Amino acid sequence: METTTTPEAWLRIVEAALLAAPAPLPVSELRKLFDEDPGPDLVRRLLDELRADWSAARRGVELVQLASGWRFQTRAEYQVYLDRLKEERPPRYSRAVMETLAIIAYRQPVTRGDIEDIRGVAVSPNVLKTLESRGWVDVVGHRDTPGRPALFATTRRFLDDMGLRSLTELPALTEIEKIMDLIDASQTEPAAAPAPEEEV
Amino acid sequence: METTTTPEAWLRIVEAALLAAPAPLPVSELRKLFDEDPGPDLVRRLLDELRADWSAARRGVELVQLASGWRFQTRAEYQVYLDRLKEERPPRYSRAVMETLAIIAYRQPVTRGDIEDIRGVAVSPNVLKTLESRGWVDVVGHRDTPGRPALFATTRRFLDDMGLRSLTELPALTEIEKIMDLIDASQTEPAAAPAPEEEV
Amino acid sequence: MDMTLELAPADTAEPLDVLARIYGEPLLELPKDLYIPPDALQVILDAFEGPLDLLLYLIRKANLDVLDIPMAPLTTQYLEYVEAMRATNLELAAEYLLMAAMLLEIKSRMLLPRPPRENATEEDPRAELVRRLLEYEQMKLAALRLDGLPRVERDFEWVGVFVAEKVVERQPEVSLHDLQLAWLRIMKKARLNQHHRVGREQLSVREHMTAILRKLGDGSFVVFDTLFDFRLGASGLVVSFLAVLELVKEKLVEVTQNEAFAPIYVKLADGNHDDA
Repeated sequence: METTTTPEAWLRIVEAALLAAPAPLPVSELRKLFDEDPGPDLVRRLLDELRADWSAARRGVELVQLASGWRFQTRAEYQVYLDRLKEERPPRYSRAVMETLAIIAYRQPVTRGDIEDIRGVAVSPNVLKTLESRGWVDVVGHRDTPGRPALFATTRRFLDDMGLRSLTELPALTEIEKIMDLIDASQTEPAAAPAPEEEV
Repeated sequence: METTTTPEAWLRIVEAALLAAPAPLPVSELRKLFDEDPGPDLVRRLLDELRADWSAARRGVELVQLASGWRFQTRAEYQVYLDRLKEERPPRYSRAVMETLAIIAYRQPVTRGDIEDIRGVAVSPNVLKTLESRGWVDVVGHRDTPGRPALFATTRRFLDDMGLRSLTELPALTEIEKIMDLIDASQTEPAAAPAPEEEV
Repeated sequence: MDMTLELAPADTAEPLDVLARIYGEPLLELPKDLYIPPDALQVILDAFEGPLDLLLYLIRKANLDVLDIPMAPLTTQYLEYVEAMRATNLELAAEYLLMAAMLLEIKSRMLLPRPPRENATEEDPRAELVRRLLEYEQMKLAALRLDGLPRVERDFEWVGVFVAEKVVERQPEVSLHDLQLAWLRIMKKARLNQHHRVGREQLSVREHMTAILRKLGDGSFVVFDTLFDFRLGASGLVVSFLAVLELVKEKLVEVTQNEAFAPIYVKLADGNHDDA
């Protein structure tokens, strides 16, 4: 590489410089790499070639041109994988979101009013928006009652994300209720009267 | 890429992760990239393949295995070019610093007193501070003697920065015998007869 | 061992023969013994890492048998030297003085007559100094080799490409267990625990209700028969049918038939569709 530096060798040098650079490198900076200044055009040709190479190899990293220069960066579609290496604890949904999701999953289709009846508190629009933007819940119709409230149901995506083939694979409520009974029994509370309006 | 991910696609994902990682990635970390844990062996095979690919392409960047995992780095013969983009030279360490580092590396864990015994001079606090702030040396405990002196050892970062996988890869210590020929010769003389001509 | 044992100070920029100047005259050679002319002191102290380092140099370069240094002149020199050093660098002077004292001690012990038969058991007084010199020598060489290893930022660079991140907040992960816990909480709170009737079958009715609502999503009439997937088998068809009945009961869909045996049409209850 010392004396006769071929175009291929220069390509490798520019590539190494860009891969190791902590910030985008402008063409003016890349020209400094060379023994003799090749001028901006040759550098640009090398950059174009390099970009095409990396693109053709379908790698997870691409060469891009930004206002402040050129840099290698990961492709957006790889983010989902790279995120898995992040140390930070995954965020968690609030109790309200989780309970609303549970109610929609087990009682669908339900209106916001239904959810509020079950939870005993008002449902903030943000809660439903969170679940809708996640793609887990959507409006499948409107109940034919005054105000024509929207009916919420879970989506195919929800099942996919949960690893379920169908809603019937959701954990059976009867099991949960058995646990509940045990808890209640241990608390020696008299079994509460069934809420009369609850009918499926 | 979502549903059927081919080995080639995984290769690209591992590659992207390694190219983008701010620190060496151990196999255990790389396993997290996958939808389902592929176990360590498959990941190692991918790494070997990736290393061979990059090596065969004769790029300015190579995949190396270090103490704390795998990482891409530029090849040493490209440094002469990359240095041209640098604003400042990397620090050059004094003999005091390098000798102290060697003693810590080869004799760890050692106290400051141990280092002073070997070098025959006081160790300036700046020397240890330099090594600690570079992240090459840290305190791993205290010797249970009066004053409870701190015990210094080298860090993983030291091995990474030196391109080593473990302390066993440190250059072997030279067996030094020849230089002491004179002394040896005098020692093999009959010791009982002190040279009478010696002046005091 | 093909390695040359270059023991001269590794980072002395100048060649050794212009190591120092005394009274304007260059100091062409390093001292033959441990005496350091006071004027050259600073330079020599900078060049050597201490008395051990200087001693090693003398062994190698000046071919001096350190164990045969004339001790009386040395002592005199050192006393002068320490006197000269008092003002400037007492700590370093102390180290050189300690070394001189050690050499003197060795010398004196060598001169002591020893009982003829006890040579074997008595340790050579030089052994300790030799051991220290050897160890320091070894570490000096190790330092050189360590310095020769390719090192990040000096000999190579880490690769770290930019991670292109869409500004999307990271989505929380939810497991079925989370869902189950959420439901448990609701029931505990709402005292709904007596409802044993919610089972798998009814859930599947709910699932079909949602599926049918989706099929009717555009608000148009759909032929009743097409709502059923015959691959589901008898029980599946029954569940689908129950779902339609449930939807009718909840006034979510309208079912129409113009005359007996004519096709049955189902559509969302009035205006009950997305106006997309």
